[in-house]
Amino acid sequence: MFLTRTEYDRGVNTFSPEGRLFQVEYAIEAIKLGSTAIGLKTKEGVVLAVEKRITSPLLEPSSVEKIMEIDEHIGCAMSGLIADARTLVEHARVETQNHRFSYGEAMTVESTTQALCDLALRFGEGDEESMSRPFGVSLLIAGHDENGPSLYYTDPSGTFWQCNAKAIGSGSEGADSSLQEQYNKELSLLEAETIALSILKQVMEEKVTPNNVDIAKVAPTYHLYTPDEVEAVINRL
Amino acid sequence: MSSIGTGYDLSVTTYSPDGRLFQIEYAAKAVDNSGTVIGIKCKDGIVMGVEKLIASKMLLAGSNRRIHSVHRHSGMAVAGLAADGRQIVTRAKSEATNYERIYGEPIPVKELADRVASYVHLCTLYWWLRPFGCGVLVGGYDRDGPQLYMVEPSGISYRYFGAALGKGRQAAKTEIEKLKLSELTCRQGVIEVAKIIYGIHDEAKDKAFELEMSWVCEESDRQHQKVPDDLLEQAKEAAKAALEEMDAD
Amino acid sequence: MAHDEDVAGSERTLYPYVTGTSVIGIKYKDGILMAADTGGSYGSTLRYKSVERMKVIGKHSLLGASGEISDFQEILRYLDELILYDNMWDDGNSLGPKEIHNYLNRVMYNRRNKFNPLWNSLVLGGVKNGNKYLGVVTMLGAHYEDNHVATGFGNHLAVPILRSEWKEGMSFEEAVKLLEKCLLVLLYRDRSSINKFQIAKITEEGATIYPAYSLKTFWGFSAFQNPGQFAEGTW
Amino acid sequence: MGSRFNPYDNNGGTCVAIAGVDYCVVAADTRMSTGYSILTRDYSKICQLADKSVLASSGFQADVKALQKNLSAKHLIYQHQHNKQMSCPAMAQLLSNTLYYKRFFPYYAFNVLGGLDSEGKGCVFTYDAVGSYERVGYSTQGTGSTLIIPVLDNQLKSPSPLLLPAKDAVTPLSEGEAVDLVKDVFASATERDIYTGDQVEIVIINASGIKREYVQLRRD
Amino acid sequence: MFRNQYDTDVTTWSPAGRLFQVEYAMEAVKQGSAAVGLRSRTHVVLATVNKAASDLSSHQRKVFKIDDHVGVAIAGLTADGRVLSRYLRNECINHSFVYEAPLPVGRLVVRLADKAQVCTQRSWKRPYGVGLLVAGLDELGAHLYYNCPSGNYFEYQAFAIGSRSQAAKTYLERRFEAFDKYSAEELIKDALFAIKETLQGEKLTSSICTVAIVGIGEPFHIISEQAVQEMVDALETREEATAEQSGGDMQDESGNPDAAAPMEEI
Amino acid sequence: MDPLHDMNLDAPHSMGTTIIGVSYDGGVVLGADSRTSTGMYVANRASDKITQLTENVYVCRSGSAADTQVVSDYVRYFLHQHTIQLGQPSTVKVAANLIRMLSYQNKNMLQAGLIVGGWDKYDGGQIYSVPLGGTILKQPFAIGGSGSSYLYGFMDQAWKEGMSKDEAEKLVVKAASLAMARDGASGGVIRTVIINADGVTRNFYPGDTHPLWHDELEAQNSLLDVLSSGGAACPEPMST
Repeated sequence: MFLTRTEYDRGVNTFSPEGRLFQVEYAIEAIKLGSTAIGLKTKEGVVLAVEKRITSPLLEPSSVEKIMEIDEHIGCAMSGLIADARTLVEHARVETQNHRFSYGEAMTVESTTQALCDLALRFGEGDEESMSRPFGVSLLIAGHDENGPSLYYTDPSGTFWQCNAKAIGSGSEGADSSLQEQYNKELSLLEAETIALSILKQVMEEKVTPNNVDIAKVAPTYHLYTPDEVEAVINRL
Repeated sequence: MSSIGTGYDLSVTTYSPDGRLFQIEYAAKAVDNSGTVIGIKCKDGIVMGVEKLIASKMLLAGSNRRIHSVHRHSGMAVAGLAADGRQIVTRAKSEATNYERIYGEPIPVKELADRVASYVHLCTLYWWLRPFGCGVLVGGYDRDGPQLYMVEPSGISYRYFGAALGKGRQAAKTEIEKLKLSELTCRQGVIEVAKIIYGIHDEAKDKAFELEMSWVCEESDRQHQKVPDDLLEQAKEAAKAALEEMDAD
Repeated sequence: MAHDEDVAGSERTLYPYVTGTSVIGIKYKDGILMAADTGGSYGSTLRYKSVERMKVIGKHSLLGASGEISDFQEILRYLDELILYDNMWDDGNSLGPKEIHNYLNRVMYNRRNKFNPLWNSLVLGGVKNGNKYLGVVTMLGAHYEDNHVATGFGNHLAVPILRSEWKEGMSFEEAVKLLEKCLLVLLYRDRSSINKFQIAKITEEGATIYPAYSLKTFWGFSAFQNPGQFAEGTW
Repeated sequence: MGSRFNPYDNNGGTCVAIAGVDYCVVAADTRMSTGYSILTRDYSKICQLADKSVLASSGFQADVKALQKNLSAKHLIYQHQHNKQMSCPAMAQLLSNTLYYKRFFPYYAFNVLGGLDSEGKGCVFTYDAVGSYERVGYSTQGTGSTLIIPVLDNQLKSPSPLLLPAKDAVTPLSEGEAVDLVKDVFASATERDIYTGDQVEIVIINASGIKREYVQLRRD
Repeated sequence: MFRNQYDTDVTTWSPAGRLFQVEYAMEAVKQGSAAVGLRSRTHVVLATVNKAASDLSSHQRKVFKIDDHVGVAIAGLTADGRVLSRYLRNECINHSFVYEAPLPVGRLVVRLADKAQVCTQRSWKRPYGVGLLVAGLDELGAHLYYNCPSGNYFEYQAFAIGSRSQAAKTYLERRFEAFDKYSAEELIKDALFAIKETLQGEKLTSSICTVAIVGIGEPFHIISEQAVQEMVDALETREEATAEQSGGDMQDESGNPDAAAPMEEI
Repeated sequence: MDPLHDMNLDAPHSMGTTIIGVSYDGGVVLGADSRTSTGMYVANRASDKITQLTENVYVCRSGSAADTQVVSDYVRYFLHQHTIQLGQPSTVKVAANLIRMLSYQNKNMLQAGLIVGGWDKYDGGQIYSVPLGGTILKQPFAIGGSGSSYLYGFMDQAWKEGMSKDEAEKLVVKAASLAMARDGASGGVIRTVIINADGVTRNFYPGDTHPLWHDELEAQNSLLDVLSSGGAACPEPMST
């Protein structure tokens, strides 16, 4: 089977005999190497938590941004090729602002996610401005709109799912099963923070500190936790 | 086909050492595997018929045409990949309307066939395209009378008294040669073409088929049209009767 | 100032050369009737006398035009192509009068947006699936439907007659008489009108454009023969 | 001969909209004229753009129609993209942008947009031809507007926009009273404005949906 | 298993006159979860299977409204399906902008097919990896088309695509001759039965299927989950009554239908 | 400058013109005067306003000399290409349509009123009129140019269905001379071109051979001849 793969896995445009596009599937693989990110949706709002992987003590921890604001009501956590994510987030920021300009209202979370995915799949279709490889990044998009809080998950193929709770990145398998066990729809925001961080703690190799994790919430506006606020959550563990 | 696998047959822009363009020959294979398409020039017009193979019994009759009008006075029958054929038809339509827009009179059939042929030929000149996997018959009636052309994947186009493409082309050609085309009216021609198509269809081996026919003749006021339903039915009946007669022999 | 130049450049002075005058259209029992003369004026010269200003469009529509004849011919070329493509589908669908009217609205409006208008007022009549349709498009792209319409001079001279005499469900004979009444008034009072008319009809069965003919005119008023008799000092 | 090409015409007509606590009334006459001719007596100037927004426009008919079609198409795309109907305030912003986009070759269209906002309250937005707009309690546009606006001002007494805190712009009338007022102002405008008449089309939007009614006006 | 050297490029013909890349793209359709379509003279019903990736997440949309008179159901690469849906929507909007009339379904489908064909003839493109069932209404009544990656399109009385669609096809083939006169309700019922065939014993619930309908006097819309559940329930009580009828002639064409596609297909 | 005698020599060459096309049984006759003016000045008194487009199609030009020449040049070039492409002579209809296309598409830039005439094996002799603005109309006969204003009535009266070739040519020459007698912008010689199944014949009628019309006189070498001939009564000196 491996042999057949090598035949068809070079170009984004080449189908395998089974009708698969391996380049896209490989991009999905890239996520499994990324740092772990977790998102939980509660009635009060959505919580995002990520591991930052501070590779050197010389690194300024706050400069590693793995949770970013898209609009005041939408934030997103990422895993995979972070540079790719920045392109996507930039695109989403433009889209949400355009929407505000055109309609004088906030863009819904689903539409924002859809807009992101439309950019994500603009590869290999062969049109003028298309890119020659898929984005190697997954996103957890947390937001709050007229339909209440919501959490979306996107992958490099440009597909997205609405989730109650989801983990991405290298620790996602373990984290996902922990989420399955611990999640219920009645969670408070506070409980969700605790669960997110405790699961992150399980899958991280090093000890959790305010420096190597980031937490953000959208409830109903985006807020990235200060080190003190993170500390407070750590202390609750 | 001794050169298969030598690497000289992977691109239209590569000649093999003996000077052949295998990609064009391969594309022609797609035409050869298709349902049979027949066109004849009768004394008062052109008749075209297609053996349209049916993949599923849930398909609706009359869908997925293989014969298309390309202008008021001419039409096109496609053998091979139907999707490729539609692309050629689209081009032919725009060539025909372009011509009329500029010159103020309908495009002569010869000119139409020439333009279609050079479009087909164009796709054999670039590595980033592939030759069309279809051959087409162009039938039309202009001020110089009825004319029938056949355009092959290579971009060659000749005028014919009778032409056939697809699986049953050899048998069909033999049958056409037996006809006295210069004495045949289109009304009779329709029946003859139906007989030939029914005759060469191998019921044991092939899928079911639908007979699709068009004509452009005095009777259709020199307009390219589907053969009227009653005549088509009549032709089918005659063809089936002829088959039974043969079986009885 | 660049801006000034732009304005000067875009506001080209355009005017029509060979023109046709009014077209009148009315609904009647079985469909639509349309009438126009066959004159083509060149300034004030009545240069052409056999210009057909009404044409059949596809299976269900009839188009009449006043204004610049070359632009009308251009519109006919567009429509010819449109209908040809529609027919080549040969799938049982066909463009009806409403669709054609809307298409023409777009064409006229787009051209005025480019400051390059098609100098015509068009009357589009038709019948499809039992629905009668009668509409007008002006050279700026304004458009509307009504039971009776007229373009150009007809707007002033024919419409008042139509308003008072048109009624729902007129027979063919009544409708033709009404149209002829309008045509005669136009002939008397529109100087670019000529006494050579065509009437066209469209019903569910199809369109007919009748051959051109002339109408008898009336000059028998005694005041005409002797204008000064009862009006001292008249010219 | 040699006349300069003028891409505009004014086809006349009057539009009125009144917002109440839980309804909005939008009305316009159905006459379409050019110069001293009436082209047709039955042309609707009112276009329903979304389930809770209705646009009435007078001015140059071709521009009005183009504008309405443009907005309808944009609304369709909005629905495809966002899976919901556009709200009236969102439509108001879109209309403003659409008009301003043609700032240098404007749509010759005078619009009032009426509907319900996300809280179900009536809203009226009134525009100039190049997109300047304002949310108000009532408005009128078109050839008869100068005749109508003093009556509305007198009857409805809009709170000053300078008041702090801002007062709600909705009118105190009940739905029925608002409809009657609309009928009255159109009957009056028809007396004095040659471009207004024939028939008035009244659209009423409230929580239960959209209703339409017609009242005959003078035809001279 | 090396196939050959002729199958990595859309612009290369094999010696037998085949286009392997196009054929592989057709395989992508089979990897997606099933979609079925049924047509009567007045109505078309689309139904799809959609399974959520996990308990905590939603499923992908497989049915898209194109215009009031057209909708599609897709199987294969969702991303391609979305691109094509957007194309179809644009075509409809443009047409109605010019003519203020709906675009006839058959003509819409041909434009789609022509767009798909272009991708099979340019070296820098790839065929679309998605199959679309297009349901629509025009002057001539209701239509059901299947558009496939090769640029072919077919008009059907009833059809099924996607993984394990063969079972549904077999079911439909037994019954399609009667569909022409069916009412909307009867069509939906048979659509649900056909969907059930593809589930291989798994229980049919409204949460794993989407049903949509378009017909005379009925603009295209997706039927609410609740309404579908009611129909499913009604179906089951009736089915219990006539339990034994399901035949054993369901053979599956795809070798290993359970092999999860690593890339997200629906 | 004295406005009465402003010759306006800088004005573009224009052909205040008389052009005529008449179809008869079996072919067409085209005719034209030969005057080209620059303002009030006659820039060319023997120009040829009947231009060949193909073997079998000619065009009569009126309006701006430059514009009509460019239009004919383009059309001649297009038709040449078209003839080669088709392998047979182009029809009159095609030629007329190309003329129309250029006139119509550039109507704002061109001053060109043209009459296309010719013969082809499908439709025989045909006359197409393409006036300013780019309308195209097939007509049994057509007139154009400034001189045509003087001809409407005459042609309406004199043209008959089914004329012979000679009758048709006579009509053309007569009409042209009538117009030249009244239109200051037309003058010089009359040229005709006859096109039919047998080919093309060009005829030339010098300025001194035209028929005389109302208030015109027989040409003389000199007053001296008039006197010496004694034919006309020599007036007596006026006695004041």
